[in-house]
Amino acid sequence: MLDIKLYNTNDENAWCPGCGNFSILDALKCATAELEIRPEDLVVVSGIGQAAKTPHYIRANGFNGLHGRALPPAQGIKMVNKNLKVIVTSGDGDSYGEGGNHFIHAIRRNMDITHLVYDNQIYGLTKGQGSPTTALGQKTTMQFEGVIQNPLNPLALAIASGATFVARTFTGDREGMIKILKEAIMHKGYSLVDILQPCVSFNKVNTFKWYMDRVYSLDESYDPTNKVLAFQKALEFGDDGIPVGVIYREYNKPIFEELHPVIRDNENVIDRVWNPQDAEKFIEEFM
Amino acid sequence: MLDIKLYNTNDENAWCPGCGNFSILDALKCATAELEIRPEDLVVVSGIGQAAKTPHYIRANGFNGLHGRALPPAQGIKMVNKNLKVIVTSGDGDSYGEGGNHFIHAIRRNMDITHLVYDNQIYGLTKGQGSPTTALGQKTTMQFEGVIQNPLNPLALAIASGATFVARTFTGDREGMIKILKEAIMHKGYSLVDILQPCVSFNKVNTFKWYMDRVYSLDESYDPTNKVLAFQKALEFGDDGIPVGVIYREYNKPIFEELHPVIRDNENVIDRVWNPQDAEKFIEEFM
Amino acid sequence: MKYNILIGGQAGQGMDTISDVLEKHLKSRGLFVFSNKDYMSRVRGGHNFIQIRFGDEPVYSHYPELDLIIALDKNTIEFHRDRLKASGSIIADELIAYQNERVISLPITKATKEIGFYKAFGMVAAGAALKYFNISLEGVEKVLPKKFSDEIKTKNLDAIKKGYELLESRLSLSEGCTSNNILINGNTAIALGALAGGLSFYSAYPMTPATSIMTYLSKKQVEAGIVVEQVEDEISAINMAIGASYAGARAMTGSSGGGFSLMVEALGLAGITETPLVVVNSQRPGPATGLPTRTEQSDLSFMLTASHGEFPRMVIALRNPEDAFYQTFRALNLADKYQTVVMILTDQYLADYRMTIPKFKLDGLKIERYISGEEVLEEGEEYRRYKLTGNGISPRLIPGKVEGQIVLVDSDEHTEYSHITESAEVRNAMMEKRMKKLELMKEDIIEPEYFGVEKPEVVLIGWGSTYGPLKEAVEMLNNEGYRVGALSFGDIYPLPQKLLRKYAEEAKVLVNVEQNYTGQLAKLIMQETGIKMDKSILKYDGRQIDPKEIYNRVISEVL
Amino acid sequence: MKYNILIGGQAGQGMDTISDVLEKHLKSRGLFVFSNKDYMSRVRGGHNFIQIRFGDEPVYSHYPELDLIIALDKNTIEFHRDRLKASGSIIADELIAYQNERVISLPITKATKEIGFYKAFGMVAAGAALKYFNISLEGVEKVLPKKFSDEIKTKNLDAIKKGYELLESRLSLSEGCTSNNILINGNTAIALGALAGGLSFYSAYPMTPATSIMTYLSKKQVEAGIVVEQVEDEISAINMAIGASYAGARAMTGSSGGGFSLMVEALGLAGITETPLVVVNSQRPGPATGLPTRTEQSDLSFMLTASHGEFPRMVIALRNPEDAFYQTFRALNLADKYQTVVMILTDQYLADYRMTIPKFKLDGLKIERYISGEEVLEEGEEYRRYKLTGNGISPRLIPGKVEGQIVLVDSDEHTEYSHITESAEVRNAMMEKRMKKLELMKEDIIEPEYFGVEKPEVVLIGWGSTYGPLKEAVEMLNNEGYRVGALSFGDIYPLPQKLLRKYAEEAKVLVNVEQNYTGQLAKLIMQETGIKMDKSILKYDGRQIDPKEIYNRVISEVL
Ligand SMILES: Cc1ncc(C[n+]2csc(CCOP(=O)(O)OP(=O)(O)O)c2C)c(N)n1
Ligand SMILES: Cc1ncc(C[n+]2csc(CCOP(=O)(O)OP(=O)(O)O)c2C)c(N)n1
Ligand code: SF4
Ligand code: SF4
Ligand SMILES: [Mg+2]
Ligand SMILES: [Mg+2]
Repeated sequence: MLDIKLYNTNDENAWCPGCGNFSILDALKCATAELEIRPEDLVVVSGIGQAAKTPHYIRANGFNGLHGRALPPAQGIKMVNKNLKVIVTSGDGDSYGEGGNHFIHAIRRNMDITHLVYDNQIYGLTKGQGSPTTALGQKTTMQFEGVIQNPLNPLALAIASGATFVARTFTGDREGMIKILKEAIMHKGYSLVDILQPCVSFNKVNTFKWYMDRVYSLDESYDPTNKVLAFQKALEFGDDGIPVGVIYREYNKPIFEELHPVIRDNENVIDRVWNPQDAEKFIEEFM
Repeated sequence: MLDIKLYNTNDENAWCPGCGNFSILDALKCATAELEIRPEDLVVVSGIGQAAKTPHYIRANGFNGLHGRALPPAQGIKMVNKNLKVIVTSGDGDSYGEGGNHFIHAIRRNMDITHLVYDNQIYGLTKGQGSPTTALGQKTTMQFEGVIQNPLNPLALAIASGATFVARTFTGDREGMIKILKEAIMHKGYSLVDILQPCVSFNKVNTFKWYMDRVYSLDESYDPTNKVLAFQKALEFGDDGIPVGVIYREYNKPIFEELHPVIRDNENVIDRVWNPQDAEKFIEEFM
Repeated sequence: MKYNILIGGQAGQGMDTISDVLEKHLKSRGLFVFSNKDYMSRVRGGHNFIQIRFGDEPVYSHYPELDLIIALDKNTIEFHRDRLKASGSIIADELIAYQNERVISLPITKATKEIGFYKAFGMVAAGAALKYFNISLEGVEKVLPKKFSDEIKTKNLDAIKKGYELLESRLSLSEGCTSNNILINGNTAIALGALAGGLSFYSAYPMTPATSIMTYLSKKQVEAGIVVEQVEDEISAINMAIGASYAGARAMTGSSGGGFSLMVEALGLAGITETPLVVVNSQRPGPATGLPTRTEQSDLSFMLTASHGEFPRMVIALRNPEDAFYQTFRALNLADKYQTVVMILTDQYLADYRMTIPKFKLDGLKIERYISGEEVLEEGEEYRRYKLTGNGISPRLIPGKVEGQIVLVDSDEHTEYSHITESAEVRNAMMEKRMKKLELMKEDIIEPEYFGVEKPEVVLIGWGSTYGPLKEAVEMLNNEGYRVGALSFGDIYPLPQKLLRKYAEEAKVLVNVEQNYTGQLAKLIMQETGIKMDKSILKYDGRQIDPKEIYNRVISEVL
Repeated sequence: MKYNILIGGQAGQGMDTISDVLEKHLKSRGLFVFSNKDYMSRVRGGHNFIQIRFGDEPVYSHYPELDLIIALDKNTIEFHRDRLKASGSIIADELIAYQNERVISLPITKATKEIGFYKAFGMVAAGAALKYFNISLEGVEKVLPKKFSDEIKTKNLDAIKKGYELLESRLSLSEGCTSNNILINGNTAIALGALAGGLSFYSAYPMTPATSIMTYLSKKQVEAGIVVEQVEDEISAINMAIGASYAGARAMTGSSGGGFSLMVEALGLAGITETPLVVVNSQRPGPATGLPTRTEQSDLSFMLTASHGEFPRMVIALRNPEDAFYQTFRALNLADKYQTVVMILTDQYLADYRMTIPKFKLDGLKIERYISGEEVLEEGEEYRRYKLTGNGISPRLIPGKVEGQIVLVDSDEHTEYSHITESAEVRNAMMEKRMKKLELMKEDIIEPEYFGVEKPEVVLIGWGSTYGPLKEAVEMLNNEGYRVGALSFGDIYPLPQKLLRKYAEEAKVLVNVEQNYTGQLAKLIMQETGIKMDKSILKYDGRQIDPKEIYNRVISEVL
């Protein structure tokens, strides 16, 4: 295990006191320390939002890009350097709203990256508008008569899109969170962890207590490898309980890096040795 | 039943001879004729692609917009004039590739629109590149070593996103297609019909025969109202058979138009009578 | 007389409420008020402040010199005490215990304890501030936030009164007699202009500093009977608005630079389908995420040519909340008139500052839709959406509204009937049809506003939100006898040229004053007229230029 | 001597193969070849044509006057016969049975029946065309498509020979002796330039006419050992490329106007994160979908300022396939040198036309990455991605490559360490750091190419793909004694001004020749230099201007 202090930065944290994000940050550092991923071998990629500030608060390579656009650069990075561990830290708005298209297509690519969504069911940074996961009927700083768009179910969506590791965890469960983050990072292929994260400033419905009262951990008896059952489990969300744990898991599905002829059979393209003269053979064909 | 000739245009058709799109166009006209939807009460909305040329070939109001962007204007139209029947005619690239984000979010809104995807599992208009539904391993005019992104399953995705009418049909089954189109159009809420449509020019794998050999119709014994079973059914696609028919159907889920306080309780906003002076009361609040 | 207060503290300390109460009360006392916020991009902590200027004469801008600081924390004193005038003071709680002769240390926390309501802290401070300026408390109960319960109101009122007793008045101002004023910020004025103008559809995605336009409209959607939709992304926002407009709604969308960037493909869609659309870009410093809560005028060049290909557009910059209202109203009419995109440029400064202005006059205003019915069709004629007419504008029908007729629009180049064409002749005809509108628009263009001496030697040239600072700066310069004037552009494209050419000829020195690095209006002026600026006053640190800074820079860099 | 052939028919009739065989054979006979396509946006049917010009002297452009038409259908004759020279002919199958003295009616279908291979139709026609110009068949077997099986090759060869016997030669040309030439189109030349330049990552979404860059790269990805990814949309394309570049790859993306429009937000991301990126925009007529398979130069103004906010960029227009290769190579170096966006502008005409040019010389070329290692760090120093240096360029490390060091980049305004800041001072420093690069770039800028008489009275000013047509037009005008020259811009932004100023002073009349409506280069020139064009030759019908049209318009509109 590496020293967790390795990941400390001296950037002042701008999150609100009491925000669930602090627990995630802590768990993430624990997970990478336990997995002995050195800061220089890790890249934390994000879009814009509160969650997306994470690259500033963990000492690692970091790419803090555009709102909704965390996954494309994350994949670009991995495609050219498969040695780097790539973790995306993003919000529900970032990943499922603005970035929804990249979400389903990143799953199709099934690259070995870990996608963490700090799901506070609200737009935090922009002050409390409804997000794609805000509950039907919830009043927000924008939806004065309540949200009328049905909430998106990220886990069901991920399973339907073909993801091979789909989990949910909760900031109130430190150990569970660390365990799942580690599993997700170790999983070969794309992994989604949707993290229930109370926003103390703007989501007065889905509070710490609200989650605490509803979450239950999936135990041994649950078989996460059955896709149809997993889909059914993923649909559970609400007063009757919210399952946390690995909802779906598929082993041995080939990943992009194994299927791509160049990535599979070569060193990283960033290390390719190349001279202009190496293009001669291509030009010859036009003689 | 209206005279089908009402929908004829004299625009020259630019599709390839033998293209499956002709059958869809024919079925669509039959469906609207049988449902007695007058051209002026219908709006056909599309993006860009072969499928997306449909508004030019059916005489109705039409909005031929941008690639990938059929659903947003379709919803905008419906939001301001719920009297119009809105049908989106789009391709697999248009709807699931460039337009993927609008797809999942349109489902969340559950407006009363019908979304037809002419799914030839290829980019037709741009000459044969892999689309989101092209099979793994298939060689295309762009993927010379075969596609390595897992194909997206539009039906599973739609079910996971909360769609209330999810169907598949095949251009080789004229009657079945007309029937499903009619049901989809009549369905209250968002309906997706993924139409297997052979592209004779660029998809040499998923040919008419290939589909013909695999499709089977869902019969009475299939219960489309069970979401989990529907999800399982939606996963079926390939050599073991491709189900056609209504895969999933949910009744009585409130639609956007019923939930939106203004759309629900008022005449269409385009018919609102309004004078600048009506804003006086809002201005007063700043005195 | 004008006075200037600063309220500073951390995000989450309730400065908004203090400021709100003070501003409204000052206004109700017949004074002119101007307030602006300086916020960090975070929800709690950090350092934020609000400045309130007020007086018995109109106030157009914020100003650096302060008469009073209300310090909710120590940082506020540290950061801002240098800006105090010689006569100025700092009000702070005794617990902050800051040793400085300017500080009036007050038992504010103690007072809240006496009232038994610790949240009343800000109201005690507000009361003290009012006393400091010798403003009567009469009617102050009416300006407490409406959402407060009666009980809370009473406690807050107590707090204000307690604060009022904590010190002696140091300054004094004859109370004013303006009465028909409203107190409003730029974004709300845009929203009201849109409401008055018959807006019936607004789709957008939240983005600072544009969000509050949507927030206000959303709040009023039921009462106004309009549809306001928060969408999945900005691409959807603009395409949905175009769909709604096609179907007959008055549609608008808005965002800040980043979201606007995502909309540019669809600007061309509105252009080629000839669909009326108003797009608001509320600028903040870029590039990319930049400084999300700060101000800049750096998207002008971009907006002039945003989107591939060529189509007619109008670009209107807003100068102040009054402009915001009337120009938004006008933009909706113009979009309908020319069946194309009208872009409104504002920025964080104008979006958020509040000022007292004369109540909007609705009487002269008229909504003009330019929508046709069957009367434009001959017997048996099939409707052509893109009929070639003399002036480039085709009669517009609304789908479903004329029996037997259909309305087809197309993003490809098209025939009069809107079918896809590849004909070179039709292409030329359609390009010319569309681009002709640019010429027509010139008739609608409004010249910039000039202020300053009659025969100026130096003309400052600005646009949009620098209006207020320029106005005060020119006044200051004129008062000292400098022969300076300023042209403040509202309509920007097509560029109005009459006054520009006049002053370019008359004045010796032209100076563009812009909140950007590259001098974007100057570039446009050069491109369109060949008139070159002699000097530039540019600022791009995310803070709005103030009259004093303009004054200083004109004196040191220009004169 | 130069000749001009047109092959016309419907999409799907195999014109590409006929043209390919003819072009390659003409080239192998030592001749110069130039061919361009005129395609409709459809897969089958409609009317398409290809023009092939060839001769024993260099050919730079297509040309309207024809020596021979190979008509695969009747429409071809109808549409194009007026363009035949007095001496010209039409080759058509006897079954088309078109009554016209120019038509050489040949039993082509009959010949294919004799060979027993109906697909050989085109090859019979090709053979006939070669005979028409008295070109020897020697070596023709080598230019048959490689994908053909031996059996098919034999049949096609038979067909060519059969065609060769169907008529007598009418024209003749001394065969050439150029030998070190390649036959290549603009997009392939871009792809090759990128490959030579060490491109290791390309992400894009298909869009005509940019698609073929990706297609070529994709075909070669395994052999070249690079990653080429077709993505879900253009937003992903550019963001993925930026990610790859950040991680150390040489990354590029490309699209046409509509796709480029979707990329503009991320241009600013590359700008503020200072990530090297090359973006190709292969223009087609807009706005919106416009004319998808045709040509235009209407995105220049847009690209100069695309994206909100301000950051340094370079814009390079490609003039011909040679330029396409060398400039793409150079663009990759420049992007790395300045750690920002370099944009390459091309268009459908240049993307698709093929011409013979000298084989690309790789020897002088050098890949320059400007990537640093730990040597730039003092002992114990923590790496600062945005270290403030004298010239604005900070040493660039690659993540994972230097033990103990991390590389953080940020789309917000940031400190040297790349953390988010709201400091006005840091903001100013960072803006100035980035914008300084614009000044540095000026040293790298290449002046436009001038051709024509030495002391011209009229100077035509163009950019990009009008190079060839301008070159031939100027030659024609000079041959007739007109004192005309032309400046053809490749580097556009920052705008090279030396030659421009020189000729603006010397010449009486400046005329911009552009494929757009608004005269976009002229606007830029005016903005940057105050030099105003006296006349404009503009064209926006989607068809590339040809030398004859320029010649005619110069004579009728300018001289
Ligand atoms: C293109 C663009 N659109 C909008 C924004 C404004 N914006 C920044 S963060 C955010 C939403 C954040 O919500 P979420 O992703 O859930 O993150 P949270 O703050 O809740 O952690 C929005 C809308 C932006 N920066 N860029
Ligand atoms: C923004 C943008 N990107 C790309 C294109 C090019 N384009 C047009 S149609 C198309 C794909 C069409 O595929 P699909 O939607 O499956 O329709 P099909 O032609 O197969 O019916 C593409 C990539 C475009 N017009 N606009
Ligand atoms: S606004 Fe919400 S999500 Fe953001 S930091 Fe504060 S508590 Fe956390
Ligand atoms: S390319 Fe394919 S989808 Fe398009 S018209 Fe031809 S056959 Fe149909
Ligand atoms: Mg959130
Ligand atoms: Mg398709």
